Amino acid sequence: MSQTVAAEGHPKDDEVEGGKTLNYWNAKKGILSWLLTVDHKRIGIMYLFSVLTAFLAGGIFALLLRLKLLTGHDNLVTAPQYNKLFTLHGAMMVFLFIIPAIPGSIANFMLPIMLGAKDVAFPKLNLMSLYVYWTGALMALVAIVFGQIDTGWTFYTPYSASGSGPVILMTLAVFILGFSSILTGLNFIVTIHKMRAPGMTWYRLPLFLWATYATSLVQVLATPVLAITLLLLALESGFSVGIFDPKLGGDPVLFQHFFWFYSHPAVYIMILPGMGIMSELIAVHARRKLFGYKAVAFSSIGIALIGFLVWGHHMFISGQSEIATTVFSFLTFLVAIPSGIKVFNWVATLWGGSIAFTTPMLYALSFLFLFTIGGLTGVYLGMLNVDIHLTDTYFVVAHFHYVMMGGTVMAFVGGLHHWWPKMTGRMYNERLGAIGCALVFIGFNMTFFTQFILGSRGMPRRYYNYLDQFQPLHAFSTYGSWVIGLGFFLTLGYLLHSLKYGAKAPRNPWGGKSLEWLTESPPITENFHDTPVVTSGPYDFMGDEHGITPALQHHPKDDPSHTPAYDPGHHDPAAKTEEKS
Amino acid sequence: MNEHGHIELSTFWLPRQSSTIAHQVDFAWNVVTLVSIFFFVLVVGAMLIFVWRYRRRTEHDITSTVEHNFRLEVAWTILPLAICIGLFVVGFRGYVNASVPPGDALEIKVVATQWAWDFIYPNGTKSRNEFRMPAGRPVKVIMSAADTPKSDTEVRPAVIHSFFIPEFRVKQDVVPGLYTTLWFTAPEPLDTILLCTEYCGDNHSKMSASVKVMENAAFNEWMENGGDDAKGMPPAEHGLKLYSKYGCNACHTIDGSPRQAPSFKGLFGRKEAFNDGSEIAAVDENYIRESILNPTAKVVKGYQGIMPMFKGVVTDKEVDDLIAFIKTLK
Amino acid sequence: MTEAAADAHDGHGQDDIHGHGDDHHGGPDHHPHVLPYKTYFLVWSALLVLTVVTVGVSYVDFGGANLVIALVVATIKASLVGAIFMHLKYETKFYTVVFVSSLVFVSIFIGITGLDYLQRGRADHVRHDRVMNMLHPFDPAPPKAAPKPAAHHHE
Amino acid sequence: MSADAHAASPAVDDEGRPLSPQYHVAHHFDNADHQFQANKLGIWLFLAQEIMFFSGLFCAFILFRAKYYDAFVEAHHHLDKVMGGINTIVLICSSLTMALGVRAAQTNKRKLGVAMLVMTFLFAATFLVIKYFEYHHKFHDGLLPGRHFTAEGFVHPEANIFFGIYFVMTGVHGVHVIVGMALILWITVKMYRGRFSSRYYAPVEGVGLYWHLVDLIWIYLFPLLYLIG
Repeated sequence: MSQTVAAEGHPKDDEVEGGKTLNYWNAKKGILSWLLTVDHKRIGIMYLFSVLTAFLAGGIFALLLRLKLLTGHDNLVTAPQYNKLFTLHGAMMVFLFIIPAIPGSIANFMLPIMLGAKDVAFPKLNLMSLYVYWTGALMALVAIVFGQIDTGWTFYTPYSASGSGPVILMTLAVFILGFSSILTGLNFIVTIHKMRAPGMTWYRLPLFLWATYATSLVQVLATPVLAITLLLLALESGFSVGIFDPKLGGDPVLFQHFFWFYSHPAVYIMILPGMGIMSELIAVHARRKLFGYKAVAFSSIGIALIGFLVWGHHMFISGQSEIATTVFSFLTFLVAIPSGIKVFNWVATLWGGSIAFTTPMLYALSFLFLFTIGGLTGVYLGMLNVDIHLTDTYFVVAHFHYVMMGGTVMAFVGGLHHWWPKMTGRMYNERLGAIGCALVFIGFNMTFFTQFILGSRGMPRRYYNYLDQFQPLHAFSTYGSWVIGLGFFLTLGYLLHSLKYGAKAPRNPWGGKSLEWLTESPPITENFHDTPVVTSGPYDFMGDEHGITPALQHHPKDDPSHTPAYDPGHHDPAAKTEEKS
Repeated sequence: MNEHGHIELSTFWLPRQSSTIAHQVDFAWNVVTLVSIFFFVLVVGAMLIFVWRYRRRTEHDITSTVEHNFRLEVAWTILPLAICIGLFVVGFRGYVNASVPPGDALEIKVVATQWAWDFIYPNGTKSRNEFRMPAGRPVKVIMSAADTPKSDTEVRPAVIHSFFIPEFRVKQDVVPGLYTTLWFTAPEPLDTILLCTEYCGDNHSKMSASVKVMENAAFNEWMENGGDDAKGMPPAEHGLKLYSKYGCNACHTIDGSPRQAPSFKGLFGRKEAFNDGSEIAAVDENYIRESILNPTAKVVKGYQGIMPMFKGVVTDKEVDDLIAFIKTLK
Repeated sequence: MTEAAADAHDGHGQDDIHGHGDDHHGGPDHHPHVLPYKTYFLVWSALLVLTVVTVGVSYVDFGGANLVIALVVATIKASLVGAIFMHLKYETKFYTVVFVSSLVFVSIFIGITGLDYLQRGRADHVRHDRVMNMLHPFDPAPPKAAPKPAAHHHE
Repeated sequence: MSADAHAASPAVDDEGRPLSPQYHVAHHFDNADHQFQANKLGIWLFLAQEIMFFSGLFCAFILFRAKYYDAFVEAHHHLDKVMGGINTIVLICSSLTMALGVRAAQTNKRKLGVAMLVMTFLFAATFLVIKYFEYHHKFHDGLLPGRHFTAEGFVHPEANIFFGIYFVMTGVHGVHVIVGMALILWITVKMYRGRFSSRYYAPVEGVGLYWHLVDLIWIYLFPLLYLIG
């Protein structure tokens, strides 16, 4: 009855030391045991640390930018410094934070556990992609410190090609970061195909894994194009091979095609994992079977695939042909549908649920609110003639911040709270969590909704000096940025505090049903005492008290005699009696 | 801040409708805004109601196991799809109108450099950072980006700019090696501003031009006079005009505060040291003339030689007037 | 059981207790699928013949068809290598799916980019040929000795 | 283990002791077959990634060819069909030997396997040598990318774009050949030391697939660049 043992989770002898169970955190000691580990959980934690550092740096750049924009006159920094700042903010947030954030940290940690596997398919490759990421980050850092990189994160030629050394270094850094992303995606696809536990059918995958799968597909198929693009750019600025150089008959617009063929799918690399986390948060914290599982699952794949067809909507005014522009506009409207389906299904999942206002749920609700605005303003930009007025203005800036920050970052932080007890074995302070979320939510709307107004009134992006008439709105936006900053610093504070002083986390604080809630908090190195056998879906909240994890009805201390989620014991008389008691 | 003008607003959201296509854009804007409000209220409203109605009461709450509803799911797939296609059509029709200029449009050539707009009118008249056009007559601009001369032998390679007149609702990238076009008709005489919306380097945010829509007759007269409207203007005053016309103000302040270049305040007669080690005891007419026509010859210590060459751009008279203007800045 | 079939099977959400998701070739040990030498040498000689053919036809000018012919021959060769040397013919179909899907994305990439590239300036006829004079885009091309570009605007 | 009967001469460790079917099976895999299948899927995804990597270059080639057709036709006459053709044949042969090398691993024919891999390596080296002479010739004639294009007597100035693409494409492909040679060297040594058998030969299979892809890409490069221009 090994399954029962697994379910009840009696640790084996070799997993106990001095009375207390060994977990991935305390099993090995010393810095080397981290740097040389192949344990996906430890790698995930190191990724988490890295991306949060990048987020902090990028955030500080953002605060500086907003501070300068308090007025449209020369202040705080010079124009060249300002141009450098927004380039760094963009490049860091995109390449060092958002793209690796969820796949690298949360997915890396959770994916094998949710599958019921011991590790990802290629643990060494997993560690390698972390080191590749670090290498790229280091090169980017060098380029930033020693270089005048003011091209914006899009590296448009010919402006970027006229830049020398530092720009080449920066492009190579991003080139390397791209390979880290490719390796991670490849690893996850193979893991999801090959490492699923017995009984873990495709339709029993938690939707977070469907989203991760879709993301990985995009990472593997789109990122190489970025690689070759940046390689060509480096060759262009190094040896002027001429492919993008108008003087020699090359074509700058071709660079934009190359760049956006990756970078538009890349925005789905950024948002899809966030959507996946949303499905988990909503279902678990509403304790309700997710509405339209298959629709949500396949809309992820749909978004990933259609996402490859719409890159040209970044180029409506770039000088590309009117026919291409029209086609791209039409396809762009198609990609809106699957995102809409997801949103409707999430709302429908709230119907008839039992909604707890936990911090993760608050972030999920904020996501719904902000992502809806982000998505709808995307429709404005899909409309040909409206886009012509709005593109390259603050309207676009606001739009992608609503999607990327209101979407991905909200989901990321929400997911972080959701799985924090599992990752660290500690509970954080719920009240502070709620306050932090509220501050971020309010500050975010102050900062970026204002920018919709600025944009539609004609305020161009990437401006150091701006027309005086825009000053009041800019100032308001800046005040908002301070509120966001406050919210995030508070969050950082209580999360770090919880590491030492937080209450011990039970196995299943939220009453979740997917496999990760079956393991210890934090999990043991091998994730499960015995390979679990899956007999039910990830969101099978029965709708009766069986649906609620016993652990929750008792004191929050972990109690192995209770059979948490994913109860294989349903077929097992022994476990039945367990439940009755 | 910007001497080239500002943007008049018509509604809370959008600028004044100063071109004939503006109302089409605003119509599309209003349509999509209505759609957006509808869906936003639908989603967020439902969310809030459910969140309150189904808030957790006990740990034993019994939750729904309904996991799909075919009619509902088809509805919220087909309906948005239909609406989206409708929106596409609205946007597309406006776009077609904005793309195909009438045959009789007045052709004005636009050359964008770092960081100035040059306009070449049919009779060869040129103007810089000042876009003049006749009212009530379709105008077609043919644009391209050009190298910026630094000296007789050196250029700064051309980069991408973007031609944006918010009140006209028109925008188009200006790409090196490519000719791109736009057309628009401004029914009424008015003043507004043209902005660069594609990041083009240090002074991107200063790369604007005033837009002057004139009565047809006045425009033709102005064009015939070779764009010279400085007749009888005192030199120093004309110099002030040129100071902003040629975008000197992007780098040279007149209040003493240094930007990417030395301020003009007290420049005349000042002692300056140069990057090549040499120096001049007192700045005089000849030095200023040389610095305008061939800026990289002598670059003041501590600054980069980023100033474009104005040889062939400014006339001798204009140089004299600029010098007269600088002399007044004590 | 082929991988595709396994997915389909899993797809119906039945319990698939003999776990690890996709395919399971029974025993713990791996049994390779070995091809006879004959097959390899046949493919090899076919490839050589096709190479000679494609070089041969290149001496005849079929105008626009040149590209098509070259690509068709190349594709036949490629499929031979893929099917036999890379064992796609004998493996689970899923590898072929992966392989072909990447080609599909390549064609999307080239196709739609071409839609821009070859259609520019159709709605509005300007001289959408190259700008030959980068200093004065609307003047005729300058004499050979063009000014050399400065390294970077920051130095 | 019924498999013991199957394997003629199973893999051995340094002292020549046969290795069990579990040899080299990582802790998180059930068994050899499970691991083999996972590795293979990984390799195939990597190949897909490689194809996307080259797609950009093919895209640039096709579009510029359409735009500067005459220039490309003029320029491609300056490439050496014969050398290119020989290189194509060399790569095809190397593909054959590689395939046979994999087969040898599958059937526990160690010596044959080593021989085949060595031949593959030599073919690869030949390819690079020929390429070197081609490059040398181009450099000599000033048929170089972009700004460095100094060749005289061209009717169409855009020929420099053709050579830009030619050098980037063949250059990137050449780098892949070099990487391939390193990998071949690695598995040759392992095979020589008897690490592979019908039970465990994933690295040989993987390198083999990679090498065939390098050949595949050349199969397209050759006609596009050398034959039709």
